[in-house]
Order: sequence, then structure tokens, then C-alpha cells
Amino acid sequence: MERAGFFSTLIWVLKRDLLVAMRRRGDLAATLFFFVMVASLFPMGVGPEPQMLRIMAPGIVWVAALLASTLSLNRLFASDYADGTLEQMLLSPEPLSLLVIGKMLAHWLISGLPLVLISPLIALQFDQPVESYGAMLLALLLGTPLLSLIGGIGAALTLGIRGSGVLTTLLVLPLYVPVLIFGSSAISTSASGMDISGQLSVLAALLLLGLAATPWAISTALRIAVE
Amino acid sequence: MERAGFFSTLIWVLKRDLLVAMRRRGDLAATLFFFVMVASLFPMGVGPEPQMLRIMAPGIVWVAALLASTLSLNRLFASDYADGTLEQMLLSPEPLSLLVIGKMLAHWLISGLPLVLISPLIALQFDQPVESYGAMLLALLLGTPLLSLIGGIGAALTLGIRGSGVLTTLLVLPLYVPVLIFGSSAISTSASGMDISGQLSVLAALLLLGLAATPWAISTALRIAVE
Amino acid sequence: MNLFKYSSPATFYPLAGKLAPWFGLAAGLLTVWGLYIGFFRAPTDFQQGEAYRIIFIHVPAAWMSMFLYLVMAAWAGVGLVFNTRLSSMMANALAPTGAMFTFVALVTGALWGKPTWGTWWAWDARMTSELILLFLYLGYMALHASIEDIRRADKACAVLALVGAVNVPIIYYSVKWWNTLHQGASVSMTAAPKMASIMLQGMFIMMVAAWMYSIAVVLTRVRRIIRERERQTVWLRELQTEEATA
Amino acid sequence: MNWNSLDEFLHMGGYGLYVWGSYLVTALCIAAELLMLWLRGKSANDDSFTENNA
Amino acid sequence: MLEAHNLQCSRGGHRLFSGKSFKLDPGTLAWIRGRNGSGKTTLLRTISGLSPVDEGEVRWRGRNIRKHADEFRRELMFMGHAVALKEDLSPLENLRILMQIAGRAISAPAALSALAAVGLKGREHLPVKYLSQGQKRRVHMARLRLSRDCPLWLLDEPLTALDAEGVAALQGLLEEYLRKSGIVVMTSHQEINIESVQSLHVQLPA
Amino acid sequence: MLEAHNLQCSRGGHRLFSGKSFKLDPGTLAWIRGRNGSGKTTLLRTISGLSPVDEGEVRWRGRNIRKHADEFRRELMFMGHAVALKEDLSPLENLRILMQIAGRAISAPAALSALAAVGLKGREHLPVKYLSQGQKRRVHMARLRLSRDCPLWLLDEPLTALDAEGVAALQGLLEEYLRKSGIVVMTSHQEINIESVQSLHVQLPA
Ligand code: HEM
Ligand SMILES: Nc1ncnc2c1ncn2[C@@H]1O[C@H](COP(=O)(O)OP(=O)(O)OP(=O)(O)O)[C@@H](O)[C@H]1O
Ligand SMILES: Nc1ncnc2c1ncn2[C@@H]1O[C@H](COP(=O)(O)OP(=O)(O)OP(=O)(O)O)[C@@H](O)[C@H]1O
Ligand SMILES: [Mg+2]
Ligand SMILES: [Mg+2]
Repeated sequence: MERAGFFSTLIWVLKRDLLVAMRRRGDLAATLFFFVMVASLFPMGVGPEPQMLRIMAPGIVWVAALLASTLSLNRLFASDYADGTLEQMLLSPEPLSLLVIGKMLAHWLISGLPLVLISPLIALQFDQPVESYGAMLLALLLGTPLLSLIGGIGAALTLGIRGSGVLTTLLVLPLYVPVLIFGSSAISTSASGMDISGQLSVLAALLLLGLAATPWAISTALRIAVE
Repeated sequence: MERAGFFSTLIWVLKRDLLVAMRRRGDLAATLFFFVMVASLFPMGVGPEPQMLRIMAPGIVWVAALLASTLSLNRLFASDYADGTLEQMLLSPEPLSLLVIGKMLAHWLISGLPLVLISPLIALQFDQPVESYGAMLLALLLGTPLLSLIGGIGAALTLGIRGSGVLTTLLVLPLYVPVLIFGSSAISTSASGMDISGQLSVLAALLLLGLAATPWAISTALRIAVE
Repeated sequence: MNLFKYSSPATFYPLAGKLAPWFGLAAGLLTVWGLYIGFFRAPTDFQQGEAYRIIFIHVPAAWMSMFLYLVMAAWAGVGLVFNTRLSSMMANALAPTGAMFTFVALVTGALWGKPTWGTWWAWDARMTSELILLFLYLGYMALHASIEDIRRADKACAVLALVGAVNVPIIYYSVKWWNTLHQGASVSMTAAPKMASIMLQGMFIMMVAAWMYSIAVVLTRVRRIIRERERQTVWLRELQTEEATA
Repeated sequence: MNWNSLDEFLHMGGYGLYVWGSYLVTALCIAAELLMLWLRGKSANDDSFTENNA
Repeated sequence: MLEAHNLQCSRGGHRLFSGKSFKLDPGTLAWIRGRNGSGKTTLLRTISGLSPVDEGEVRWRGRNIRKHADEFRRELMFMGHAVALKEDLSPLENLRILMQIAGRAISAPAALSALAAVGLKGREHLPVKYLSQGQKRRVHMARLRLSRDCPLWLLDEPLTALDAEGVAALQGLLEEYLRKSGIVVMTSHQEINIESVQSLHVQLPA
Repeated sequence: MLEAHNLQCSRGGHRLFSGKSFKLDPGTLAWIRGRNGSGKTTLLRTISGLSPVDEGEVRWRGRNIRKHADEFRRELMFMGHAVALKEDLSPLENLRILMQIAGRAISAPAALSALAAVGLKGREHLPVKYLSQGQKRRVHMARLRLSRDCPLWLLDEPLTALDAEGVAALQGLLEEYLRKSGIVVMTSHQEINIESVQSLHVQLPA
């Protein structure tokens, strides 16, 4: 029995959450399903004008991604809290923020990555110019991890609070706004064939900020929730 | 200690879920603002062009409805299942479908009704013609209970059964679609001043069907889940 | 050390009690003066006619709303780091007033928007960011309301406020930037060409009045909070019995 | 002096509704806040009194 | 009253028990014993009708409990491993809801006195999540007290988390109930000493 | 090694305990006793550093556990009321993850043999949700077996749901651990008979 290294612990936490998700694919499906539903809801309302659809597509994709990722937030720490795993994590000699990063990574792989992968389908639905696909994937790839990170804060803060799960979302959505704005503008700009390095670099910067700051915030919130 | 009447039992189940979801008036307020927040995300995605927002408004309202109901769904029966309350309900001499109706009603009161109440404000944000307000209220009033009922089936099916999530989603998806289509088209049609008795009557029919069938379906699903 | 002396509720409670009325008085007088200037001295605006007179509450409210959030976050942060009870109480006392001003800014703005742009609501940069700010306030208050254990509520809300504070500027500028993207449709809220200095003067006075009001209200609310929380402490009981006998 | 008559003052050059509306709303909000503050104070008092007597 | 006719149950291929038959008359306590994982909980759930049997049947008043579920449930009090309590609600609320679901409405005063009787005085309105483990179980003791007129009790590990005094109280309650010709089927790893009219040990092989 | 200096803790206005001081040397078993709701779990969580104290401090190797949390946690094994098991994962997976989180990686064979030793042979790969109550607790016994080199054990009601044989096994484990100069702080309503080097009763008033 040797001392477990930092990263092996992180990997195990990640692995665990992924395993649980795989065993009950429900959550995963729900997220994707919601994403697609939201995206397919608008064409019906809009009617024939395709250029209108083309304009709203980026925004819709992003809002859908935003809302979809909030769906799984409530369960992010709640189950660990209920079954006592969280206590064990708080008592772990490894830095808590490390375990948190593991969990957030898992959350992104479960609720964020699938959206990125399926997004081209939606772009097709709103017939986006093919050039903008790359931009969309990039933007989502940079943006969705941020959604998970920010969402994690909300989830940790509302841990152990009764309610219909609305509070978490209410706390988190305002913080999502910058991601939403730059993400969607990246897509629409690239659709009109312009340069989007600006938006992407902003997203990247935000992501770095998030990676630096959120694990701390989440760990603090978790300790507060349990004591 | 007298025998409890049917309805007193229903009322108690209802009351319990409402209590668990919202203790204070503040929780209701949170839900109301949650809807406004969700609606406010879209402009930041698609841009502030009023006429486009006007077209999207119906879709937006229904997305909000869908989100709210799915948010609280996963915990609808799961918590009862986990803490053993479900066993007690299954062993109750009262008909299970009665208890189920109580729970579904609670779910609608928590996730559906607030939206109906706040929707005029959203309509104002996306300046909808005042004539369409009535239609919107009606459509939501008919549609949101359906979302709760359909979601209930899904939630019950996902209980216990391992990895059945995907299957469930595929099973529930086709049920959601008509509600969303007719719901949003009712609003948009009325906005363009046309007659919407068609959509409304379809929604009404669906609702009656749902009320008749779902309690039974859900009860069955629950019994299977616990065995 | 003096600062820490006043960071204890026991010493701050009476102090706040003494100060609050004076700030309240100042707020009242300044409001009267400001409104007098606003309505009787300031001339009609050649562009907007009389509609612009909304500015005398709208702008102070708008700025207060933003400023109070930062102040709140600051107090919350201090409370989280140094674990001083009073700081958290201050943060709590600030939230409702901030939310109130935000709401006022939004409503007066809407009421201003109708005559000037012909619409109650437009997705203009400042309006949008104000709306988001309102949600930040509401989230803060909702979170605090839904955690029973007050110490926990304070800490959790402190984290939220800090995260929010980091985001407020990011949100504000991203919204600004977003709005310039869609310049075509958005309505300009650029400063009316030349606001007569007397208008600015009135606006400034109202701004100070808003300040005084906030301070007065917050101090009073802090006293309430101290009462609610420190009920079982000795000093408060003594104080109360004094008050009761007096 | 901008106004020759109270009527004119209230009319606000056609913008009466908006101007007075916003001032009214503001007044109401402030009134509400003060009222809530007062009530809170009262309850706090009462409670601490019962505490004292107890 | 309660008859089990060679019940058989297996889980995931493992045969847990088979050919289990017994007959319980009023005033009988049946103590199901066996090692961890031997199938006690499964047997109890089978008797309650919660989980199906592979073979055999359970009869109450001579009638199959699955065919006449409603009458059976009206006379049944089942207490499982899981405390069926909502963390955010108070003991009072939880108790009243549990009773209501069991089809027997009780007044607030009745509930309050029952809670006081099991030593939860002063905690009646505290959210259950703040209660200690034993206090949570005691809410169920209160439920038992209020269900003394219910002819059949099925109890899974009722002594868990109870302190000595609590165990004694529960044993007293059981004795009284048995004297009033109730039927108890329970599992417990802790020794219980109850001189009941008649008592039966159902031994399960591991 | 482990010192408590007049710990005081109150919940929701109620004073649970105050002025609790004790000092535990290697090979000591401290048995925290008290009625339901007397504050045993709270005390245990305070010692583990999970919940804060109103007054007093806990020292490990003479250093405040909150100031030097990392060293302390590396030497701590906490087992609470809640079985920290993921229902959908197997005992093997759960065990390895728990150990990993506790900062001590173990190989699959080691984990398997530990599970076999606590009588979970044949259940290693079964999702925990199918396990019986006692079998779930036994997963934690396996964890204890693997943490014998960890100097401090905090156990909250470790005997819950264990059958007679399981209780005996756990007592054996504790005795061996204490002989190897470990320190145990535990709560239990069931009587335990361990002739340890030195044993201390911490009595809490109700
Ligand atoms: C619902 C929200 C709001 C509405 C509907 C609104 C509407 C308006 C309108 C119609 C004007 C006059 C514009 C003009 O003179 O052409 C105005 C002025 C102004 N607003 Fe707002 N506003 C809102 C929120 C805000 C916010 C959030 C801020 C700042 C944080 C703000 C700051 C100002 C300032 C400084 C002026 C005076 C300078 C000027 O005349 O533009 N407003 N607002
Ligand atoms: N799907 C399955 N595959 C294999 N074994 C299973 C499955 N489901 C349940 N089991 C086994 O069936 C048994 C269930 O037993 P039960 O819960 O009734 O035990 P018990 O006698 O109540 O034990 P305890 O004293 O611990 O409560 C366990 O041994 C469990 O491992
Ligand atoms: N917010 C609160 N308000 C009032 N009382 C509280 C609050 N939180 C906890 N308590 C009380 O504090 C005590 C917690 O005790 P704890 O869980 O440590 O008991 P215990 O000794 O472990 O009991 P058991 O033997 O049942 O496990 C309980 O009596 C509980 O009612
Ligand atoms: Mg069992
Ligand atoms: Mg305990």
C-alpha cells in the first residue's frame, strides 16, 4: 500500500463519476435529449424564413448548452453529500480542490462534451455555413468546461438546501452570461466569414481564470456546506 | 384515529411535496425570477433585434417550461425511493394512483404554475402583442400539466432499473414533442391574430388523455421499480 | 485596536443607533433640495421635453445599485477572511437596499424608455446588465434565506458575493461589447447632448441623497440584524432591559 | 420657474404619466423598504423581550 | 392469521431460501434470524407483498395477500431498513404524513404526545436532518405506538441505533402489543428478550 | 497523541457538551457513550475536524488539527453513520476508491482478499445496491482491515447491522489494531468487550 499520488487520486475520482454515469445512462441521455429538444423547438415557431434561423442558430445552440448543463448540476455533489462520500473527500489528505477538479472534469465529460459532439447536427438543422462548424466546435470546446466550473460553484453553494432545484440555476445563470455572449458571437461572426480570434481568446482567458479560481471557491463552499 | 379519506390522503401527499419544495414565499419568488432569467438569456445569444425576439418568444416560453419541469423531475420519485417513502406508499391501503396524482399535482404547482403566472412579464420583455397574452396563458395552463405528467412517467421508469435512462428518454421524447409544437404554435398563431381553437383543443385533448392514463402508467412503473 | 473595537457588534450597535437618524435627516433635506432644483430650476430639455426629469432618480438609482453590490461583496469578503460577525451582518444589511435601487433603476428606466424609444423594454447594454445585477442580488438573498444556520448562510453568501463581484465587471463589459455588435437595432442611451449644468447639479444632489438614504437604512437594518442574532448575548439583554425601563 | 399652474406641473408637457409614474414607483419602493425595516425591528424587539422575561 | 406456504426466493441466481412455511396466530412474535445476507429482509419484504415470490404464497386471514392486497395493507404496518423520513420536514410533519399514507389520519395533539412519549419532546418542529440517528428511529417508534390497533407489524432491525433505554422501551411496546394479540414478524441481530404468548424462530441459512 | 482540550459544542441553542477534555495514548480505545441525541456523533465529527468547535481545540501529536489538517488527515480513518458507498458500483470499486480518497492506493488483489476476509466472497462485482445492509457495512470492515497502519480510527456505530459473527470479527480486528498501538475513538450502543491496553469511557449527558 503506497502513498497515492496526487494525480492517481484525481483520476480515481474522475473514473468513479464516469462509472456511475455509465451505469445509469439516464442523466447523460436527459442532457442530450434536452439539448436537442430546445434546439428543435424554434424552427417550428419561426416558419419558413431560413435566414432568420441562420441568424438565431448560434444563440440557440449556446442557450441550449447552458440550460442543458444546468440540468445535471443538482446531482453534482448532492449524491456524494447524501451517501457520506463527501465527508470522506473532506477528510482526504489530498487537497480538496484536486478532488473537485476531478469531479468537474467528469461533469464536463458527461454533460458538456456530448453537446459539443452533437452540435454539428444542430448546425445542420439551422443550415449554418460549413465554415462555421470549426468555430462552433472550438467555441463550445472552450466554453462548456467553463459552464461546468461555474455551475459547480452554484451546486456546492446550494448543497443540502431543500427546493425544486431552481435556486442553483438562478445563482448560476447570471454568471454564465459572458460565456454565452462571446461563445455565440464567435459562431455568428465566423458564419459571416470574419475573424474570431478575439472571441476565442476571451473565452480562453475566462477558462484559465475559471480553472484558477473555481476549484478554490467550490472547495470552500463544500467545507461550509458540511460543517 | 379514524380511517383517512381518499382526498385527505391526496392532500397530505400534495402538502408534503409542496413543503419539501418551498417552505417560504421566497422560494416561489425565486422560481418566478428563474423564468425571467432563463428568458433573458436568449437575447444575449441571438442579439437584441426586436422582431427576431418577437418571433422567438413562444419558443422561449416553452423552453423555460420544459427546463423547469425537467429540473425537478429527476428528484421527483428518486428521493422517495432512496429514503424508503416509496415503499410506504406502495403499502398504503389508498390507491397508489391517488398518491401519484398528488405528487404530480405538487410537481406542476412548483414547476408549471409559476411560469403561467410570470409569462405576461416575459411576453412584455419580448414585446408580444397584448392580444396574444390570453392565448399564451391558456396554452401554458393546458400544456405545463402535461409536461409534468409525461415527465412523471419518465421519472418513474428510470427508477432503480439500471441504465434504462436512454430507453426512457426515447420513450418519453415523442410524447413531449406534440405538447411543445402545439403549445408554441398556439402562441405564435394568436400573435398573428389568427384563431387558435385548434391548437388549444388538441392540448386539452392531450391533457385529458394524460390525466386518464399517466397515473396508472406511473403507478405500474413504480411497483416494478421497487420489486 | 480601534478598527477592531468597532468591528464588535456590542460597540457598533449603539454607534449605528446614534448615526442613523442624522444620515436619514440629511437624505430627506438633500432630496427636497435636489427635487426642487430638478423640477423648478432645471429647464425643459429641448430634445426630450419634460421626460428627462426622470433622470433625477433614474441615474442615482442605477449607479447606487452597482456600487452597493461591490460594497456588499467587500464586506462579505472581509467577513469570510477575518471571520468577523459584523462584516457579514453589514453585507446582509446591504443586499435589500441594493436590490431596491436596482429595481427602481429598471422601472424608472422602463418608464423613461416608453416615451423616448417607444418601448418599455429594449435589450440595451445598461438595461441588460442592470437586469443581470438584479438577479445577482436576488440570488444572494434567496441563498441566504434558504440556509437555516445563519453562520453557514453568511459564509456561503460571502463566496457567492465574491464570485459575483469578480463577474460584475466582466458581465458589464461583455454586455456592452455585445450591444455594440448589434448597434443597428439597439437604442442609444448616450448622454443627452448637453445637459445644462443645473441638471447635472440636481442629479448630483440626488445622488448624494441616495447615498445618505442607503447609509441610514443599512445602519438601521444592521441594528435589527444584531438584535435578531445576538439575542441571547448578555450585552444586548442589558441594553434591552435599559430601553424597556427607560 | 417652469410652471405657471399646478395643472401644467402635473401634466409635465405630456409626460406626466411617465415622470410621476417613476417618482411614484420610487416612493412606493422606499416606503415598502422602510415599512419592512420597521416591522423587522418590531419583531426583533418583541422576541428579545420574551427572551428577557423568560 | 398469517400463513406462509413454502416460500422460495432467489436473487441473481442465488437461492436465498426455499420451502419456508409457518403460521402465526394473534399474540405471536416471529423472530427471523440469520447471518448477514441470508435473506431476512427479502423474506420480510416478500411477506409484506413488496417483492414477489418465486414459489409459494402468503395468506392473511386465509386469503392470498396479492389477490386481496387492499384489506391486507389496511391491517399491515411495515417498518423497513430505511427511515422513510423527509429530511427537511419536522418529526411532527413526517409522522402525520406517514400515518396518513398508512391510511390512518391522526390529529396533531395525538402525534405530539406520541413524539413526547418516545423522548422527542422539544424536537417536534426541528427539521429531521438535524436529528441524531437514534432520534430518527424514534420517530418510527412513535409511529408504532400510534399503530397499536393494527394487527400485523413487520419490523426490519427495529433496534438499530437505539440506546439501551430506547431498546427497553421498544421491547415494552412489543410485549404490550403482543398481549393485545398483535402479530409481529421482525429481524434483529441484537438479542431481544420478550416473554410473549408464543414465539417462533425462523432460521435462515447463510 | 490525541488530546481534546475542553471541547464545547452546541447545536441550535442547545449546549450538547462542554469542557470535554481527554488524552489518548497509542493502544487506547475511547468509547464515547451517551443516550440518543446526547452528542456522540457531534463529538466524533468535531474530533475529526469535520465540524467546528465553539470552544476548545483538538490536538494530534501536540499540534492543533485545524492548523495542521493535512498531516492529521493522513493519519486518520473516519467511518461515519453513512456508508459512503455508490449504489451502482461494486464493493471492489467502492473499496478501492475509498482507499484512494483516503490517500492510500491499493491493488485490486489486496482489495479482493480484504473483501473475501470480511465474507463478501462472490459479491465483489455485484452493485452495492443489491447488497444486504450488513454486507454494506462489511465493505467498511474491509476498509478497516486495509487501514491497520493508520494510527487513528474514528468509528461511529461500527457494529450496526452486523450479525454476531461480524461483531466478533470486528472486535478481533479492533483488539489486534490496539495491540499494534493504534488509537480508536468509537461510539456504540451495543456492548463491546475488548481487553485493550487501556480503555476510556467518555460519558455524555443526554
Ligand atoms: C430598465 C433599464 C433602463 C432603462 C429602460 C433606461 C432608460 C434610459 C433612458 C430612456 C434614458 C435617456 C436616454 C437619452 O437621454 O437619450 C436613460 C438615461 C440614462 N441612463 Fe438609463 N435606463 C436603464 C438602466 C440604466 C442603467 C442600468 C444605467 C447605469 C448603470 C443607466 C444610466 C443612465 C444614465 C447615466 C443616463 C443619463 C445620461 C443619459 O441621458 O443617457 N440606465 N436611461
Ligand atoms: N442481483 C443479485 N445478485 C446476486 N445476489 C443478490 C442480488 N440481489 C440480492 N442478492 C443477495 O441477496 C441477499 C439479500 O439478502 P437480504 O438483504 O435479505 O439480507 P439480510 O438477511 O437482510 O441481511 P442483513 O442481516 O445484512 O440485513 C444478499 O446476500 C445479496 O447479496
Ligand atoms: N439545529 C439544531 N437545533 C436543535 N437541536 C439540534 C440541532 N442540530 C442538532 N441538534 C441536536 O443535537 C444533537 C445531535 O446529536 P448527535 O447526532 O451527536 O447524537 P448522538 O449522540 O450521535 O445520538 P445517536 O446515539 O442517536 O447517534 C441531537 O440531539 C439533535 O437534536
Ligand atoms: Mg436486512
Ligand atoms: Mg450518532
